[in-house]
Amino acid sequence: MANEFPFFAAHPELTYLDSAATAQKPQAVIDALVHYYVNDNANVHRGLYTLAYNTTEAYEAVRGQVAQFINAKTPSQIVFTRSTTDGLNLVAASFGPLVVHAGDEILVSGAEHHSNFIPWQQLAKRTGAKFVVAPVTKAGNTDPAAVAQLITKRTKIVALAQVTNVAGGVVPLAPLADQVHAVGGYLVVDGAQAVAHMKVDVQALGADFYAFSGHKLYGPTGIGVLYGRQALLAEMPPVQFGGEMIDEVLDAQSTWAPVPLKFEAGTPNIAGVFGLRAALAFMAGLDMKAVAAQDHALVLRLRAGLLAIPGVTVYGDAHSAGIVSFNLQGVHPHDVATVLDEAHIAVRAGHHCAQPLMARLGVPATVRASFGVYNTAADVDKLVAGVAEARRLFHEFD
Amino acid sequence: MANEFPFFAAHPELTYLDSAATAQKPQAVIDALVHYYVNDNANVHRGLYTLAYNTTEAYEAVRGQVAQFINAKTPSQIVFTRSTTDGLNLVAASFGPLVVHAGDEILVSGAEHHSNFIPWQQLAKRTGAKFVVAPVTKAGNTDPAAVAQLITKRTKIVALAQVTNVAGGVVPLAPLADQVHAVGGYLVVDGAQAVAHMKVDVQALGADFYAFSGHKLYGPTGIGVLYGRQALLAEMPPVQFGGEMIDEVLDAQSTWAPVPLKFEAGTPNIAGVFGLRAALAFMAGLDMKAVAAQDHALVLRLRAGLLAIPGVTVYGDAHSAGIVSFNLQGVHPHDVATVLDEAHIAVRAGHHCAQPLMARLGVPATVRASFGVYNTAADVDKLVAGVAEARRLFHEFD
Amino acid sequence: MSLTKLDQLYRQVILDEANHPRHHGVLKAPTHAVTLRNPSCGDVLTLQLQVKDGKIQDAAFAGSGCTISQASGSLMTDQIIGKTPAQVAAMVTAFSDLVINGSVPDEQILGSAAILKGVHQFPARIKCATLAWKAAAQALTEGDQHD
Amino acid sequence: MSLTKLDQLYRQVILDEANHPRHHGVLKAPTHAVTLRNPSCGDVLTLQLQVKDGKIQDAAFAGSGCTISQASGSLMTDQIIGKTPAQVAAMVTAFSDLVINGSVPDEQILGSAAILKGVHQFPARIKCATLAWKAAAQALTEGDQHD
Ligand SMILES: Cc1ncc(COP(=O)(O)O)c(C=O)c1O
Ligand SMILES: Cc1ncc(COP(=O)(O)O)c(C=O)c1O
Repeated sequence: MANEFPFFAAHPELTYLDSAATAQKPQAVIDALVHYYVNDNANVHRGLYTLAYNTTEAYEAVRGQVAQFINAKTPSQIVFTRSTTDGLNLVAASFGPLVVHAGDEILVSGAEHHSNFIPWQQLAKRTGAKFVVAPVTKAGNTDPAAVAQLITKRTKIVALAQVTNVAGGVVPLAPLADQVHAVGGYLVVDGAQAVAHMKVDVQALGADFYAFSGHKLYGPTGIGVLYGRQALLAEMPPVQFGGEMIDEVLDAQSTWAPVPLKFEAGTPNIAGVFGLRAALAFMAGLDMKAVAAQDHALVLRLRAGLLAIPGVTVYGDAHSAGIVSFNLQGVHPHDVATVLDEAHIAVRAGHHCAQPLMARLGVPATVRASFGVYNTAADVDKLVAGVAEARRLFHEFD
Repeated sequence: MANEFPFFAAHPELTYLDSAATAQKPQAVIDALVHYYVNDNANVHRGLYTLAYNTTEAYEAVRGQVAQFINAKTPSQIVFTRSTTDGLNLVAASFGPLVVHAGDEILVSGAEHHSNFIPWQQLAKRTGAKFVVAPVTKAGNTDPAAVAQLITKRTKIVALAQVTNVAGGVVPLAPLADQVHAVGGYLVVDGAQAVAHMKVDVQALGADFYAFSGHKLYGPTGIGVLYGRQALLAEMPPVQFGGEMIDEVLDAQSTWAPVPLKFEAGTPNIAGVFGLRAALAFMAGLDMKAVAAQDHALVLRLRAGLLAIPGVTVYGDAHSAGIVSFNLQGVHPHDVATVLDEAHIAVRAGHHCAQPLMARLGVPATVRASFGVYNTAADVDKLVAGVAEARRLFHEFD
Repeated sequence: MSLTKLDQLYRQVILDEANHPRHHGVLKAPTHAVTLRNPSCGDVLTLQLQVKDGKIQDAAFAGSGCTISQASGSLMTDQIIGKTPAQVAAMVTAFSDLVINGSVPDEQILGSAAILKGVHQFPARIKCATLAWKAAAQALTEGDQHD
Repeated sequence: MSLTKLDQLYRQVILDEANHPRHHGVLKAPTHAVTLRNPSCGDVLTLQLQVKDGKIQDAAFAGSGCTISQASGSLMTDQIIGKTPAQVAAMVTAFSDLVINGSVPDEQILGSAAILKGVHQFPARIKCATLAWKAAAQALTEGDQHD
C-alpha cells in the first residue's frame, strides 16, 4: 500500500505515525491536482466557454461523489469548506444563533478537539446560553452515558466528534441523535477522525450536520466538507458574502443563491475539490472492513507493546480507530518525541488541540501515534522499540 | 513565456483571455505543489518531529516573502486566507463592528466586485450605518473625485478595489487614504486584480487592509492573503475558532494566539502556501515594467481593433490594467461568447460579480477579455477577428 | 463545421423569435408567477400564467437574457397556452431531454419549440434554453402558493 | 551518532536541573511578572522577577514543560540573579544565538546556562530552550507595566 504514496519513497527511513494530524497522499491525488492545473484550470460558475463550463460541471459533480461517500440524500447538501474547522465554525456562526438563545444549553464532550469546542463555547457566550461539558471516561474517551445524562429540555445543540482525536474512541451517535432530536435539539458531528477509518452514513447517524477535512482523508489541504440537513441549510444565513453566492445584488440589499452556493462565497479551492474527488476514488477502492481490521490489529499490537514497557500509561482502549495516546512516566512527551524523532519515528507530542481533555486527564500533554492505510506491524514495532529506548535513556540518566 | 505554462501545451488551440477570473499556472507552481506533497507534507504548528518542524518553518517563512512582495513592514501582518473574498469578509466581520456604529458611513465605489460590496452592505445593515455607493465614470471605472467628495466626518470605512474587474481602471488610492485617515476612518483595499499587474506597496498606498488571491497571481486556488496594519490586527477578535489560533482553552473561556495565528483556525491550506511561494518567486522573476508595458500594448491593440468594428462599445480606457470589457450592439454578450468559444477563444460574458456596476452602465452584462503574462498580440487579433465574425453572423441573420 | 453548429443554434426563426418575442410583458390577472435567475450569467426571467378550468389560458414572460433564453421564453409561452398543467409538465421534461440529448421520442409535443434542439451541441447554453421551462414547472407546482 | 546528539541534549546536569529545578515557585514581592505559552506544544512558563537598585534581586519560575524548558528556566533564573537588566538583555541575545548556532563569542556571560548549547542540533526544541529567556526579556521591557 505504501508504494502508492510517493512520500514514502522520498522518505525511506521515516516511520510516519501522525496521520491523525494529516495523512500522506496517494500518487492519484497528486496526479489529480497536476491534471487539474494542466488541463482544467478555469474559474467555476462564471464562464460560458467550454473549458469553464466543463470544469464547473466536474466541480459540481464532486458533490454527488461526496454525498455518496457519506450517504447524504442529495448533492446539494454538500458544502465545500476549507476544513473541518471551517465547517464547524460555519454551523456555529450561521445555524447557532437561529436555534440557541439565552438560557438554552449547548453540550459537548470534554474530549472534543478545540475546533469542536471553542466555537460552541463562544456561541454560548454570545447568546447567553449555558455551555455544558460532559465528563469523559478514565481512558480519555467521550462517555456516551454522561452525554446522554446531560441532555435536557433546554439542550439545543449537541456537538460531538464521531472519533475523538486523542484516545481514538468511536462514539455511538445514533441513540444520542434520537435523544437530542426528541427534545428539539440538533446533533453536530465532527467527522475529522472518522472518515478515513470507517464507512460513514450521516443518515444512520442521525447527524444534522457533519464536517470533515480532505487532508485527513488522503486528500489535499485547504478543502473540507460540511454536510447539513436540507431544511436547516435552507434557512441558514450565509456567513461570507461575495461572488457566486448571490441571487441578486442591488445597492440597498442583496438576495442569496440557493444551498449550497449560498455558503461558498468567492472562488473556491477548485483544485482542492478535484483532489478530493481523487481521494474519494482512492477510498472507494479500499475495503473498509479490511481497513478497520488493520487498524484494530495495529492498535492491539501497539497497546500490548507499550504496556509491556514499565512506566507507560496508554489512553483509550482496544477499540480505538487507529489512534493511540500514551505517556512515559517521568519523561515529558516532548522529550519522548525527540528521542523517537532521532530514530526517524514521527509521532505527535502535545495537547493535540484538546486542552480540556488534557486538564481532565491531569497531564500537560501526551504522545500520540496514529495510523494510515500505509502503516504496518513493522512501524508499530519500531515505535515500541523507540519508546523502550527512550525509557532506557532517561532511566540511565536518572 | 507561454511555454512556462503547461496549460497552453495541453490546449494548443485555445486563446485564453480570462486571467482576471483565474490565471494559468507556471510549471514551477505545479511542481511546488507536487514537491510539497511528496517531500514536505506534515501538519504545521503541531508536530515536534523534524519533518513537521521544517514544514512549519517553511510555511511561516512565506509570510516574509509575501510581506516583501507587497512591502509590508513585518511578516506577522500577513494572514493566510482562502481568497480575496475570505480576507475582505474577515475584515468586515472582525474589524467592522469595532469601528462602525449606527449613524456612521461606509463608502464603496459603484464599480466594486460583489466581494468588496456585499460584506460592507451587510455590515452597514447590521450596525445601522449608512452604506454609500459612489458614482462611477461613464467608462465604468471608479471615480476618485466622486469618492473623495463622499468622504465625510462619519466615514469609518472606505473599501475600494485598486484595479476594478470590469473596466480595469487603476484607482489612485494614496490621496484617498490620506483623506479617510484625516477623518479617522480606514481604507480597505481589494487587490485581487492589481497584484499580477503592478508592483504593490501597501505602505505607499496607505492601505489599512489589503486582500488578494493566489489564483489570480499564477498561484494555486484556495489560498489568499490579508494584510493589515499591525495595531488593527492586534485588536481584532478572531472570526473562527479551533486549532492553532489559541493561547489557552479552559472550559469557561479561551484566549487567543497573537497575530497572525489568531486568524488562522484549523489546518490551513499548507500546500497552497507552498504554491503561493512559487508564484511569488515567479513574479519576482518578472520585470514589472515590462509586464505593464505589455498590458498597455495589448489593451491599446484590443481597444483599437474593437472600436474599428461597427456597433462595438468598449468600456474603460487605454490605461486599463489588462482588462477590456465591451459589448456588441444588438447581440447579447452570452451569444458573443458562444461564437468566440466556437473559435476557441475563452472570454467571460456576464455581470462579472459586479451587478451594481451593470446597473450603472445600463446593461445586463458585458463581454470581458483579460490578459496574463502569456498573452500576445496574436491573441488580441484572434479576439478582434472573432468579434467581427460574431457581428457578421448576427448581422447576416438580421 | 463550427459554422454549421452555430447555424443550427442561431437559426433565423430563433433569432426572429428572440428579437420579436411573443407573449412578452405582463398579464392583467395572473394566477401564477415566478421569477428565476441564472446567477452565474445574470439572466432573469419572470413568468406569469393564468390558469383557469384546468388549462393555461394565457402566459407572459419578461426579463432580459440572451438570444436563446428569449427565444425559448417566446416559444415556450406560445406552446403551453391551451395545455393542461399535466401536459406542460410532460413538455418541460421533453424539452429538457431534447436540449440535453438532441432528440427525444415525443418531440412533436413541443411543437415549434423543438427548433431549439441545436442547443444540445452547446452544453454551456442549456441553462439559457431551459430557464423559461423551469419557470413554468415551478410556477405550476408552487407559484400559486406565493401569489 | 544519534545517541551522541541525544547525549549532548540530555546531559546529566541538564536532567538534574530539570528534575530538581532551582528557583521554582513564586516570589513574595515580585516587581515584574510574565506568563508565556508555547501554544503549539502546550508549554507554559510564568516568570517573576524582583528588581531593585537596578539589579535582579530574585527570580522564580513556575509552569510545566519538557526537560529542556525546565532546565532552561532553572539555569536562566540562577544566572540572571545579581545582574542588571542590560546585562540580562545581552544574555538573552547570547543564549538565543547559542542555541540556534551552537556557539557564540560571548558564551562565558551565560555561565552554566551555556550547557544547553546541544539544543542547536534539535531545531524543533529551540523554542523550549528560549521560552524562559523570552519571558525574562519581556518581563524586563513590559512586564512592569502590567503589574
Ligand atoms: C476586484 C475583485 N475583487 C474580488 C474578487 C474575488 O476574488 P476571489 O474570488 O478569489 O475571492 C475578484 C475576482 O473575482 C475581483 O476581480
Ligand atoms: C477531532 C478533530 N476535529 C477537528 C479537527 C480539525 O481539523 P482541521 O484542522 O482539518 O480543520 C481535527 C484535526 O486536527 C480533529 O482531529
